[in-house]
Amino acid sequence: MGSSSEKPQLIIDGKRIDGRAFDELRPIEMEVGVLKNADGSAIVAFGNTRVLAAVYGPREVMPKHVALADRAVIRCRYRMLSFSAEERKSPAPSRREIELSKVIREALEPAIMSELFPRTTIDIFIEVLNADGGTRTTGITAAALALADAGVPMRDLVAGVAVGKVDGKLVLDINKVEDMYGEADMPVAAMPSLGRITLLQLNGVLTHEEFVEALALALKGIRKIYELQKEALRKKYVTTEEA
Amino acid sequence: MGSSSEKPQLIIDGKRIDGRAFDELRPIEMEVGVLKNADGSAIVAFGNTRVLAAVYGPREVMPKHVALADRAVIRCRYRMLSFSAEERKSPAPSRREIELSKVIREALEPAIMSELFPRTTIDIFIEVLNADGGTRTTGITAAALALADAGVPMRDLVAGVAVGKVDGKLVLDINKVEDMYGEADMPVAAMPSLGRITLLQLNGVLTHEEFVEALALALKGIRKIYELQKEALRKKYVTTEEA
Amino acid sequence: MGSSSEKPQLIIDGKRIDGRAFDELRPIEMEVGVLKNADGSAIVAFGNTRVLAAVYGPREVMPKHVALADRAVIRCRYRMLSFSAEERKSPAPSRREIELSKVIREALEPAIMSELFPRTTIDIFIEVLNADGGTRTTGITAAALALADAGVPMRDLVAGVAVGKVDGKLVLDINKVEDMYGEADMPVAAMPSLGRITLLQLNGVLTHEEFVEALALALKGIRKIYELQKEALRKKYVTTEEA
Amino acid sequence: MSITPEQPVIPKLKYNAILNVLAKGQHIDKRPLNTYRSISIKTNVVPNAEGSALVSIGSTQVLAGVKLDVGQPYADTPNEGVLIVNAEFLPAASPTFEPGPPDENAIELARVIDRSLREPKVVALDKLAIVPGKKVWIVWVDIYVMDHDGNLLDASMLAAMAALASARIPRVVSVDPNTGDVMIDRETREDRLPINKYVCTVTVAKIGSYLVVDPNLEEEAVASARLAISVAEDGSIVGMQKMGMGYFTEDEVKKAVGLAIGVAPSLIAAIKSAVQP
Amino acid sequence: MSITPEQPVIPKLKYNAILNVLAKGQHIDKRPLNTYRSISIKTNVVPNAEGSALVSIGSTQVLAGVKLDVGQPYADTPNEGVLIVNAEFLPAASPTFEPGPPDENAIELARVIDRSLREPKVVALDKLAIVPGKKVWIVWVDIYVMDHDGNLLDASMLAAMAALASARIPRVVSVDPNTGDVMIDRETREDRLPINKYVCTVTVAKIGSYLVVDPNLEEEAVASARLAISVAEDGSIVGMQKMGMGYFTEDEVKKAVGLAIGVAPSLIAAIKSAVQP
Amino acid sequence: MSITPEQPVIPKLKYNAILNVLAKGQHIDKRPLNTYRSISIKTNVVPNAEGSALVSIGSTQVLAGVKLDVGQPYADTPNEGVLIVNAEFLPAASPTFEPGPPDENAIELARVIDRSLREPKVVALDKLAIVPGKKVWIVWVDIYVMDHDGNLLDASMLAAMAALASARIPRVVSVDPNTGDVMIDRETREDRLPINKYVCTVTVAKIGSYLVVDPNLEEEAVASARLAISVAEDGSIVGMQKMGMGYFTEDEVKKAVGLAIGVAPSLIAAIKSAVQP
Repeated sequence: MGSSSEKPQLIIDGKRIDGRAFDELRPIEMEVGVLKNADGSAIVAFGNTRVLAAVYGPREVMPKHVALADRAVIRCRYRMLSFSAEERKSPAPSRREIELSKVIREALEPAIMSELFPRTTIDIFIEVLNADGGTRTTGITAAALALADAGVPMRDLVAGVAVGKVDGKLVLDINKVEDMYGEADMPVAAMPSLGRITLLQLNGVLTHEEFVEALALALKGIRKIYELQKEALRKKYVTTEEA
Repeated sequence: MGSSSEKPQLIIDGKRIDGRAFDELRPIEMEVGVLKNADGSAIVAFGNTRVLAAVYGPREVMPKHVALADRAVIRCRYRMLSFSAEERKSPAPSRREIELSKVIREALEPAIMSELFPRTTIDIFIEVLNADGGTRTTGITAAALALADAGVPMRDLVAGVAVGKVDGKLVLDINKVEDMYGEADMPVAAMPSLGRITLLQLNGVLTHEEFVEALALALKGIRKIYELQKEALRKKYVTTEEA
Repeated sequence: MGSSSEKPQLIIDGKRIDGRAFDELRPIEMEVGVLKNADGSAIVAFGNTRVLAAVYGPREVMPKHVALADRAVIRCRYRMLSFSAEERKSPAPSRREIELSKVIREALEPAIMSELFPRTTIDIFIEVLNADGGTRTTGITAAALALADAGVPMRDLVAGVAVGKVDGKLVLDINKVEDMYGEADMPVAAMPSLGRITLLQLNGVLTHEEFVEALALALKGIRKIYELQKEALRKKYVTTEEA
Repeated sequence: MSITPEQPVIPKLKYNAILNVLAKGQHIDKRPLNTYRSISIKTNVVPNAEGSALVSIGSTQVLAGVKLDVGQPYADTPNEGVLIVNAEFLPAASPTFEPGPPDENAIELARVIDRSLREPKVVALDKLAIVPGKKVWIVWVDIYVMDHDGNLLDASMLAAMAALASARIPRVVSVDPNTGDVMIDRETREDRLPINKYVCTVTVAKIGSYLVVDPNLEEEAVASARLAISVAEDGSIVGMQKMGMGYFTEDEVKKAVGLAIGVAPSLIAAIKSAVQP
Repeated sequence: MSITPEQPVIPKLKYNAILNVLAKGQHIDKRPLNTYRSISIKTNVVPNAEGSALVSIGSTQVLAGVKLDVGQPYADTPNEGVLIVNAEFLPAASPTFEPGPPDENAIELARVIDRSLREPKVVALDKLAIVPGKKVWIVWVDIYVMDHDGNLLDASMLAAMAALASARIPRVVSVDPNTGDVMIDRETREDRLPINKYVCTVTVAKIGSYLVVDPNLEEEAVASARLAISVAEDGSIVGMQKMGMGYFTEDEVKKAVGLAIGVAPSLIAAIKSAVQP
Repeated sequence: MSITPEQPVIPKLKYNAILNVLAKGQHIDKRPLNTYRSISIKTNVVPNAEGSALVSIGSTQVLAGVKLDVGQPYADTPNEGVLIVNAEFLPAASPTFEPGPPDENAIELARVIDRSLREPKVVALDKLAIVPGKKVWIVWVDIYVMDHDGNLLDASMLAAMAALASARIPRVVSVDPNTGDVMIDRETREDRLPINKYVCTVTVAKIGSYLVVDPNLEEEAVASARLAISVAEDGSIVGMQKMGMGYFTEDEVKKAVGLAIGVAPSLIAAIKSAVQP
């Protein structure tokens, strides 16, 4: 959404810059159980955005004073690897990463039955391997798989996707170029079978009507991603090419 | 005390740059109990210098190993808000702020009956809202009010003021311009009714005789400020305009 | 080993730049017990490289969770004072200092009978006062003396020295210029009477044969240094000028 | 690492009592669910700041200040000023706030405000170049929470908006044509900082199944989630942030947005009247 | 401060069992003492990096990436590019790794790799000047340990070497002759990063009195010390680092170096085949 | 946050014993109340520093070094060199000192010394411009406390003053008239750093109602407060700092100042004789 003198045309002949229809997801890849040590892990790719999620826990909390008497604490860290974006990212945690760690944790909290594991911690590490838009929602989608892989009891999976407004049109699953030159970016995550929205952010400008439409489009995408998640948990690996 | 090619004339016709006599305080405002959450609070202004002090405690210490068996610990932080000075101040604590936090704590310690509250902490936060010279002594004056407002038992109030030497003259309660272009800045704080000096710093050059005179001038100013403090505690709000 | 357009000739007429033979140590000074407060201390100089080591312990560990049930923990910090090198060194710990603190600790661990003091700490502080090459091995040599001075039971002393390759020749105890313009720097430390190598690093390029020869040269130098260490512990002060 | 915060324990009895009040269409302090506590906005309270505002919503107090510095533009917007928003929760403001650098809550608050100012182009950054491509105004917005009685975001946004709208730009004394060095005179402030439009945030809390605007501290403690909606004076939605460990249904989101659009004009009017020249 | 790490407690029985296996000339996973677990090297796995490699040795997984930036040379090497190596042990990689800045182990690993690349001039930095004396390529090598099953150093070195050897340099669009400003086009990558020679490290662990290459995590836990030997493709020794709380005798050091020189060619061959154009 | 430090517990019996000694006009080590322990000042002890001094007062030991760098002047003093003073309490110096960045005590000590050097213009900074307005000498004074037996400030000030007065300036090899780039030769040191006047600090401790100079560690433990008075060689007072949790009466302050002015000349003489050319 930055202003730039060289904004490319993002919609040509009713198609998006990468040839997709407005409501079309990028090719999706999901692989569950990719690490030996982590209790659960998954890699999810939406197009060129590729994110690793790893889960440890429920396990003992250190330092102990962080523990809660009535539930597990969830600890969550979202990170961009230094070479994952076009410009090298300094390894010090950015304000953006700190904010996203929080909203991602809050997107996952409603799904985890943390009341079953008082005085423990469930640690979620999200590492962006390659960033091409939608890293937070891809990360949430991967983290839900990693949690399931770790055997953490959940009310539902959580799946996420970003809707954007580009050249005046609402489009599903925006990539980096659409994010950068578009008018709005709205990441949404939800527990699909329960109809519960657990992450909702808007960065950009929408009318009231556009917002309602954008939210519906996001939820439609989330339901598709949810089906892939369930399949990936059965098969340990799935891509939309196959599907 | 910085050298500069454009030092203004600081004494004109026996008056100071803002029209005051040598031993005249700036207009003073004191308001006690300005915050809902803090156990005690006060805002004190000396001219354009305006400082907020807030006190919590005596309360439980975290981490516990900081606690003392025979007395409350006093924790004190002096801070300049980033927009309080002419140049924006970075929010990272400066070496100056670290030193001032210490000397202000040591200026207040002798007045607080901390032996009555072993294993607890009394936390003092001093926030400079606008800086025009004398922020540490204004802060001490405000902190003493906030401590009293919090009901912390004290041997006496503490009041402070800075004496300066400008254009060769000793003057009371220097402002920023007098500090910057003057020859000396000597902040003093005391427990007025007990005659105990609890803060004494000198930044600049004085002869032995000037020092003795400057100290007496400071103590004279402190006694006036002390009267205003007592009135403010009775009335919750006082200004020297009214007085 | 940095490349530079102005590399000086390091070997002239079979002598090194400071007149030494290839297998000759610099003048060595050792003084034991130089500080009042530390449990043990020593200053060791190899030529212009001068290092202070101080030891506290075995003593109580803070924070307690760092303690080990079956042995003392060794804590070790290697530091360059800011004026010890040609360019002023920032006081923040550099990555080099962090690495050297680790390899020095690991060079001393095998010598210390830490199993005798479970749940305690032995703290070793190494401060480089002036750096002219070989600071880590000089530091190890000083630390061993400080440990002995503190009465810490040891299997053997540890002594160290660096071998270098300069102008194609292997030379003992390289100084800064030889390090900077030479082809290799290989610091070695050992427990001499037990024949145990506890530090071994190579920074540079050697053939297999050169490496074997360099290692033998280092061990030869270490045995000489060891004799000086033992004498210094008897006399509290020794130099090779005297010897 | 973001970590589940410790929650105050609310006795069931008290929780039910609160729900009973809400069921009557009232906040626990008796105002209707869709109205704010009393709002006060005082501008120009910090002489050394180019703009400043002290805002209270009920007992919540926030001080925001604007400082203007001369600096370099970002490479991709060479002819625009730079806007930087920071927030700090002063330890004076609550017994639970610790001194130290901003935590994730303060960072999130600053970033939500930053986006809500940036996306709808609230500040006319394109009018803040001094030497195009080289020297521009850097607009620092620093927000300090002084007293915490709930709804810090909306109070902070009011303070930031009022501080910006009341800020005046220091006089540019000279520009060196060769070096691009700029001399300014901070003592003389001239034009207002150019503002394109006014924006506010409306935070809607979900307590049980009730949606309420401007929750106070006690209400926040029992809310399962909050949704902040940033609204511009033209009624467009210019930012959104779900906060808290709970969730919203699609219907709840739509209702919350409706509430926000309904109440926003009164907040924007309050800012405007506080910054009248 | 470097501090004695907490060691896993290994029951005597188990320790003896391991020694019995080693006595038969085998690792506990049955391979001969002087051979590696199976090695996999995949290059160009991160599109946004100029070079990248995902390496596994058994279950140990390391991802390395190379980013190229335009920057200033060091004062003492004005006509050479700059090489910077960092390593991080991701908390995902082991239950014992904590999030946060690199600890002494990660810093040591990065510095051993840095020296092993720098001393034998693996990267032809002298070919990486853009405007001599003013603008050169900065070569960032970032190493992330993703899964820890022992021998992180050798896996990291393979990943760094393969990422460098497969990296391509972005196109230089223009150089301003006056300012020395350089514009690059990251989307178009052209020549390979120039590599003078290939290097690997071989880590030899001492367990009891046995010397073994490529220890896995279980073996590392019982090793008293490790010696990492960096070997170039011409057989020269280009770095060395003793690690761990134990010691080596002079004879053991010589044997370890012999082992390293023996096995290094197979590692270097593995890198070369992975980065074939 | 500054926090009340933990105080050593002094048994009443011991405290009274100390007061009894003081009542006889003696420190607990038998010297008169207004005299220092034996002072040693050795200069040029660190070859790599442009100036250095190792000072002991009794068992207290402090090492100070001066490094000179070429850098930019401050904007408001374009034709003057820059003076920067840092202090660190080495963990070697006391069982109570922790490794890490300087704490409030070290920062206070450095700042008191900084002001005592800066206000009376001890270093002739106006003679330290190389290219006026562009390049000046940066004078780094780094102070390390090596052994703590009380009165760190006075020992540190002696060390700083002696290191400055014995420092020599590296040769300026060349100045590029266009860029202002300066090349220096650190191996060749030429003129002394220009010193306008000598300054020392005298720390007076209050124990019971006694005022004593140069308290040792045991005396500091029972002192209720300390007053450091900076005195120049012309007898003027050039700095002051009250330290500690107690107080002084107006009379006590005056007496302490008298003590300081009385003893300062002997300290300044000690510095001067140590730095004779």
